[in-house]
Amino acid sequence: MSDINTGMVEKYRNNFLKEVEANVEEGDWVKMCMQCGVCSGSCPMGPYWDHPPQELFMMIRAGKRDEVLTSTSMWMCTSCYNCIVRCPRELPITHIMHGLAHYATRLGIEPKGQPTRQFAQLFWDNLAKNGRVNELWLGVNLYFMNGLVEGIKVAMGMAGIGFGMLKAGRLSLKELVGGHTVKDKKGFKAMIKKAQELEAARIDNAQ
Amino acid sequence: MSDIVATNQTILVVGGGISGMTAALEAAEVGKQVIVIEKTPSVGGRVTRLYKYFPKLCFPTCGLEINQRRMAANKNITVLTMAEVTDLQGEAGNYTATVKVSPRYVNANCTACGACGDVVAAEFDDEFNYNMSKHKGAYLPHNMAMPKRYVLDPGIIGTDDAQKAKDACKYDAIDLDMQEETIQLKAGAVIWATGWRPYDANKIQPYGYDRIDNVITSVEFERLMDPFGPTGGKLVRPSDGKEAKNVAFIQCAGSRDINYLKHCSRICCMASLKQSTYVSEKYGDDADVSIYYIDIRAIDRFDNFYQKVQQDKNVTFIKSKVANIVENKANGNPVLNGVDTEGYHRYQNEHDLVVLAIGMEPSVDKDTFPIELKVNDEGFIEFDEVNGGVFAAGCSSDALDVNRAVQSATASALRAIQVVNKVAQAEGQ
Amino acid sequence: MAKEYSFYPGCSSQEAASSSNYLKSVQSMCDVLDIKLNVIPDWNCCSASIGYCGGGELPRLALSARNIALSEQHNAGQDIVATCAACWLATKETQERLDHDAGLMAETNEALAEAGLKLKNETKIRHMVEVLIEDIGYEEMGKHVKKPLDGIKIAGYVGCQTNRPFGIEGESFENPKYLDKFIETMGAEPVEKYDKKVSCCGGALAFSEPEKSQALIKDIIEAAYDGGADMIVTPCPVCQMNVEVYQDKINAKYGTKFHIPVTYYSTLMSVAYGKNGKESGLNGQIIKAEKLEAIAGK
Amino acid sequence: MSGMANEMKIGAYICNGCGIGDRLDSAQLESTAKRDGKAAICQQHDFLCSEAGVNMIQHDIDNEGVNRVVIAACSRRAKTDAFNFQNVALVRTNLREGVIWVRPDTDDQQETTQEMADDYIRMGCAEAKYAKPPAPSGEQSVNKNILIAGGGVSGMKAALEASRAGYPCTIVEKTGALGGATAQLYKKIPTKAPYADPEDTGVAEMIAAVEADSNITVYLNSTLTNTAGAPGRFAADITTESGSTETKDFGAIVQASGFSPYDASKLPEFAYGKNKDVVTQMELEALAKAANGGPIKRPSDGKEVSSVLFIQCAGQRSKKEGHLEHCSGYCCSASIKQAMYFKDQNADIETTVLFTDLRTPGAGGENFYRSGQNKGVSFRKGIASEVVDGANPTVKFKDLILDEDMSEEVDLVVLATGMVPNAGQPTRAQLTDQDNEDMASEKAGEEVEIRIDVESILNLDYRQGKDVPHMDNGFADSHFICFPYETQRTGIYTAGPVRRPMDSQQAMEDAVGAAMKAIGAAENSGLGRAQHPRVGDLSFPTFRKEGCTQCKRCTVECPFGAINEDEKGYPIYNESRCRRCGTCMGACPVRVISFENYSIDTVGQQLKAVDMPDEFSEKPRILVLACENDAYPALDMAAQNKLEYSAFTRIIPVRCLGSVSLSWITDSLNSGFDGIILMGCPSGDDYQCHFVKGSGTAQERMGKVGDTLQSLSLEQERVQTYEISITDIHKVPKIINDMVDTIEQIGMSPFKF
Repeated sequence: MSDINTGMVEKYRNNFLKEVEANVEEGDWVKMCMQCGVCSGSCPMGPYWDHPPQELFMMIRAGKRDEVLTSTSMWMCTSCYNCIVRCPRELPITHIMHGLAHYATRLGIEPKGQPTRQFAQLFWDNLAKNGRVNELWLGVNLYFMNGLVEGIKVAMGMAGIGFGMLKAGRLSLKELVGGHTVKDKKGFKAMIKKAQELEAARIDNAQ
Repeated sequence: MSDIVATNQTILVVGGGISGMTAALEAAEVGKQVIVIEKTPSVGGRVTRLYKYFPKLCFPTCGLEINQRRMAANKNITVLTMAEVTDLQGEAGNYTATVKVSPRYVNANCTACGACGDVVAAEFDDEFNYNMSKHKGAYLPHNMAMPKRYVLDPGIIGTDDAQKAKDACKYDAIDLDMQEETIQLKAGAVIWATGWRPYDANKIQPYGYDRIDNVITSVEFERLMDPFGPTGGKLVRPSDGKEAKNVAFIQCAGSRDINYLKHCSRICCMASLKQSTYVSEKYGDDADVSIYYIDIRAIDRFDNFYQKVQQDKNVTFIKSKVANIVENKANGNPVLNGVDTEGYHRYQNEHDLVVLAIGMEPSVDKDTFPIELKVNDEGFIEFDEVNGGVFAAGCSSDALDVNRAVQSATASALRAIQVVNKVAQAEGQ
Repeated sequence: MAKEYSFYPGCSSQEAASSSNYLKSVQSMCDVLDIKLNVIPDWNCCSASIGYCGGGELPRLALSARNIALSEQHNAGQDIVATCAACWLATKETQERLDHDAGLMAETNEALAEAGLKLKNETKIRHMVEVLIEDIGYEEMGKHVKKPLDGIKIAGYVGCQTNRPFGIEGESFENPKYLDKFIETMGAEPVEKYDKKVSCCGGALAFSEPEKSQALIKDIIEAAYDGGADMIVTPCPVCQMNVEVYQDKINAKYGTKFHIPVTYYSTLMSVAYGKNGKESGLNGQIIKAEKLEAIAGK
Repeated sequence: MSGMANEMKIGAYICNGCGIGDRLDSAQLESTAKRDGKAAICQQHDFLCSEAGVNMIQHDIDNEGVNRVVIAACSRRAKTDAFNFQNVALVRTNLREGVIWVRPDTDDQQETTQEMADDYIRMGCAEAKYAKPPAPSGEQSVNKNILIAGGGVSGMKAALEASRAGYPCTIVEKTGALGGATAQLYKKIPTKAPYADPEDTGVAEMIAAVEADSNITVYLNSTLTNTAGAPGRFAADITTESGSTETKDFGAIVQASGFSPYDASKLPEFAYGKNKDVVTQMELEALAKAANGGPIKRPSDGKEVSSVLFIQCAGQRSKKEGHLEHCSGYCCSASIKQAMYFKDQNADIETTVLFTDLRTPGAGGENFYRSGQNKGVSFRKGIASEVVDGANPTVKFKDLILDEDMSEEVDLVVLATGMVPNAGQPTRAQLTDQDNEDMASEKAGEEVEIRIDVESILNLDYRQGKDVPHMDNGFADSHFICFPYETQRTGIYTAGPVRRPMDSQQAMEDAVGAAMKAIGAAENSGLGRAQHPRVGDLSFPTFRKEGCTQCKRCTVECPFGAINEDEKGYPIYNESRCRRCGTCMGACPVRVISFENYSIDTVGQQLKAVDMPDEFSEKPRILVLACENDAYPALDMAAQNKLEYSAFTRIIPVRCLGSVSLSWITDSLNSGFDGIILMGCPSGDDYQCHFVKGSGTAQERMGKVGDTLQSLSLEQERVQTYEISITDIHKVPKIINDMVDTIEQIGMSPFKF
């Protein structure tokens, strides 16, 4: 357990709901759930969730902190927004799922090998580097995220698609070096840094 | 119409459903002059379209018979059908209502002998049956219609049918020249009893009411049970007339949902519990009913009825707001997707027929009342001083079951009487 | 006079990126409809809906805020228009969130100040299809058709993010009809009751959870074939890519024989407006849209 | 006029409209009316319900001394506004719905159809001959004073509203203060938009308003020790704690006796009584009142409560011995409100509501639920199994969502126990078997005092019991959905939680309606008019004393407890308590009870007037006695839809099947009827009889018909009783036709003379 995680446990003791309300994106909506389950039933990845959203909300209220934060469930979110538009209480469920995932990551207790977690981090790192996404590097990093051997296997499997894209002019090897970028990279990075600092300060940083 | 006597001591009842009838009767039976304004061609309102009442499973027309007899016997009550209040001015003890009366094309001579109906041909959507069937161009709204007088559909005016109907009538009861009339009525107090309407099921898009034939509403389901209804009392589904034995009821269809109606409509749980017995009534042990719910709101002694239905092994309760419905194109069955939240069980259930326990919304849109009233977000009239001598009765005041609506209407009658008694006192009568 | 908009193309529409063909066809379409797109100078990625892991809330808001601020600075008075569903959604969500949360708005501006920018947050954020429906109109769109797409049956696959949570004004989340109307307006035939019209293709999870996503994609394609479709059309780059590029993989796994082209609405319009295959981005198809090519080639 | 009314003069008027004239030989009908019916005047008209037709009749009433009017036209349910004559006995002979609409228009059917019509003319005239125009007895006059039993918010509201309409009210309150249960609350559930926060109870203002109203008299520390009389002339003994009694007269009564909280000591599993920190909702109100906006302290050690758990449905919605079967309706909202007592004072206090179905209906309810969630009240769907005693109580429960057994240790547990109505004593008929056994063993055959632990509320001087009969779960309610205030005691209306579980706001609204009903009863009974369902009926029962055997059947069987007995055991009818159903008439073995226009003769002479073909004519006769409220309308509607039934049928509507005298059955069998069908309303728990038990009583009585049939050596199938609802439109013709088939099989009655 990371220090920040221990700090949070310390700070909120038995009240995980309060911790979520204070630290998770849109977390103060959790209490408004009335357990109808329409979100759980609406999710395209539903069958793969150990705990669907409405159950996660109940678990939060029941103080099941570890089970929630280490869950792979919210990483299954495809951001299809079915749950949001159908929720009779207008809970921003998609955002709460993202928020829980992010919070778990912040605490360092997220499920490490979860592929979407890895991809999501890659995506952020990729865009944060130049301000724009470099699709080629994103793909390369993705395929090799589980190590070289695994990566080659995956890459071979995806080669057909890659060639297709190349042929159709929708992927360029030029992106390997340089590639698209914002011009004001310095300003961009400073902005991101500032935003991260502000958020860290606001979200109760126990460190 | 000019012969209607209305004064500052008259009580105007807007709406002739069970609430309006009750309020009118209670006031008239203690000697008050009452005028009832009813939009449709007959009084009785929504309850006339119900097969049974919960929790007794008795028949609404039974009480209607009594109330209609009371009304017919009471000379203090004047009923204007096909009439609507378009404007209301004034204050407690002194109101003037503008009432638009649409032509019925049939006058009081009508004996309901039915000769006109026999000779006309064209048919029109029958709103009484939620447009699931047709009525003829000359028709009696339903078996117990009061006034027991035929109506000509405006659609036949100017056609041969109209003339045929007129020629068939031996009693000079058909007047094709009848025109819309606007009249003004004085009143000391007004009882607003315009009731409710089912929420527009088309708006609940995930349930595909507009796309899937075998998804219907609870009010439509009631009509299927009526031997004189669109299916002749057969419990069959719309797409292919197949017997509907495996029936799903979806609670909170429109209710308790900020996207649609944010209030709980109160009646729907009980209505579905009641309707589950219809399936058993028709198919006995072949009945297979599923009720998808958030909370079963069988409040107070209605819970006894809930407990009784729970004992029925052919009825299953699933705590779940159904996520969406798709159609199995091979057999027309609606397929329900969702999660039973009691322990997380994902389901994909196919049924013969799906009944949406449709929510209740006030008949009058929030911003269209003819006079300023305290209306809450949900569109119901709250009891408030600013309403002056206008008193809400029944479902215009909240989502209520029949029993509570009648209770509310009885209360409204007293409030109206207080106003007109004060007028009488001031006028020294 | 041309209608001018502040254009946010997004990462996937960049040169040689996965939906560069989308941009191509949009340009051709706009050319015909006299729409002028002024690119937001130095725009950045919106972080889509997958940046949350590393990004957190405020940094992600700052990304879209920067784009809006740049637009307000350089393309003042013009509505921002995005062609990518994710770009539109992220930007619109940011706008709404900041509108409702003064604290976040202040923090966002604090971050933006580091890049020398300030957000007023008064610009309308729109998707290209909104511009077409609301500013151009179906009638006008139809007037420019030179080569009606006769004899092509098309499944209008709306997908998620152009549809939810905001969607297009006047359309339902479960059964939006605008894409079908586009198809009709261009002279083609839409698939009626296309069941998977608004189903999810897996979005970004197509990368991380390929098998699970491909199962979703399979259903989308299958329903299109069931409806008799010759091709699929979509307003979203992620949808387009996911539905088009994995067909071989799906065939290998499920024994299906999928080979159905997936294009953008703008591709249809460009072709119907008489532009050639290249101008319409048809060369960007991995699965060739032969029927469109035939019309474009005429 | 009044002098002439005694000389009976029948005017029969035959309508030829609506096809009657085309289908029937009206000249023959006219001669039947004159010859067999002894009609002094008989006229035909082509459109009898027209102004001209009505004027023709009125002319005869005004100028020819006609005081018995027979309208031979459509059903008695049609054109009632046209055929509405004052000071005459009116008889409707149904030639349209009763004859031509149920018979095919074919030549071969003409003869039997005409016979049907002729018989109905005879029957109508026979009825007219024995019917008198009803007039009130003058037994009471209008008394506008309303007695209100109970000074809680329901009682006060009833008084304030009735007073505002000009009706003086008297509140009799058992305790030393007004306000009842609501006065014990810290705050109440919100009653206005946005329904977000608890509201002040408003009790103090209400009491002030009552005290300021010169039209309202309040008796505190007082009870009703005897309530005699009837609507319009109730005489109530109001006795104070000190024992002084005052008798006052009232027109009608509102009973607002409220509820008692369920006895939580019946819930040992929740450690109530064992652990001081397990309290009921009512007890929490006291704690909240004591805290008065400050921190709520728990009973055991005065510690400020930092966590509280509410157990919903404690001892409710359960068939377990000692539990309440019903849901009390208000407890979900009450727990939300009480959780807010904590949250509004300190948002950090943990508040959990453990429920199975959260019940907050209507616009206000759902808003309040959301507001509770918004304030951080935690709601969990689960079932509590046990509260473990300890320094802090621990609640063991199954979380139904997480499907897991759990436990929570909290500072305070609140049990949402329900409402037990203060409905007074059950009636004699409602005593348990054990009670009855005890009484029977005491002194067989003699009247014994009903001894029950429960105190009576009204102490009615009624033969059948001291209080309003109880319905489901002991509430003194109506059984009718359309008529929620109709108790089984005329002129007495219950309001508030004694009637149905409800919160204070609903109770007050309920009280306004009850006050309206009481005013109606006071006004109408004063004029001799009946209450629901035969509203306005002026007829009332009288009996021939010389024939009465003091058998008391009428007093026992009256569904409304209307009839008392004098010291010699003769019935006292109490006109204004009577609903005019005629159950007493049906009960009377010696046929001495009658109404002016409804009697043994008005029906008995009709069935005797039927022209009985001989045994060999192949023309059987089927008598149908049909309840006028449901079966008769069903028959009418069958006719309206042109559903045919046998021409051998002769139908007589009755006020209630309970009014059917066995003598009618015997007489009709003796006069040669081949089959008899009785059509009444469904009885049993969900009875539909508007007179509560008329149809049920009738069925019991008909059990004895078997003996009669046996003694006459007739087949049992000849008399059949059916429960008919108004919707049985297709069923009624079938029942009739089936009877004709049965007769065909078993043969004609031998009793034709």
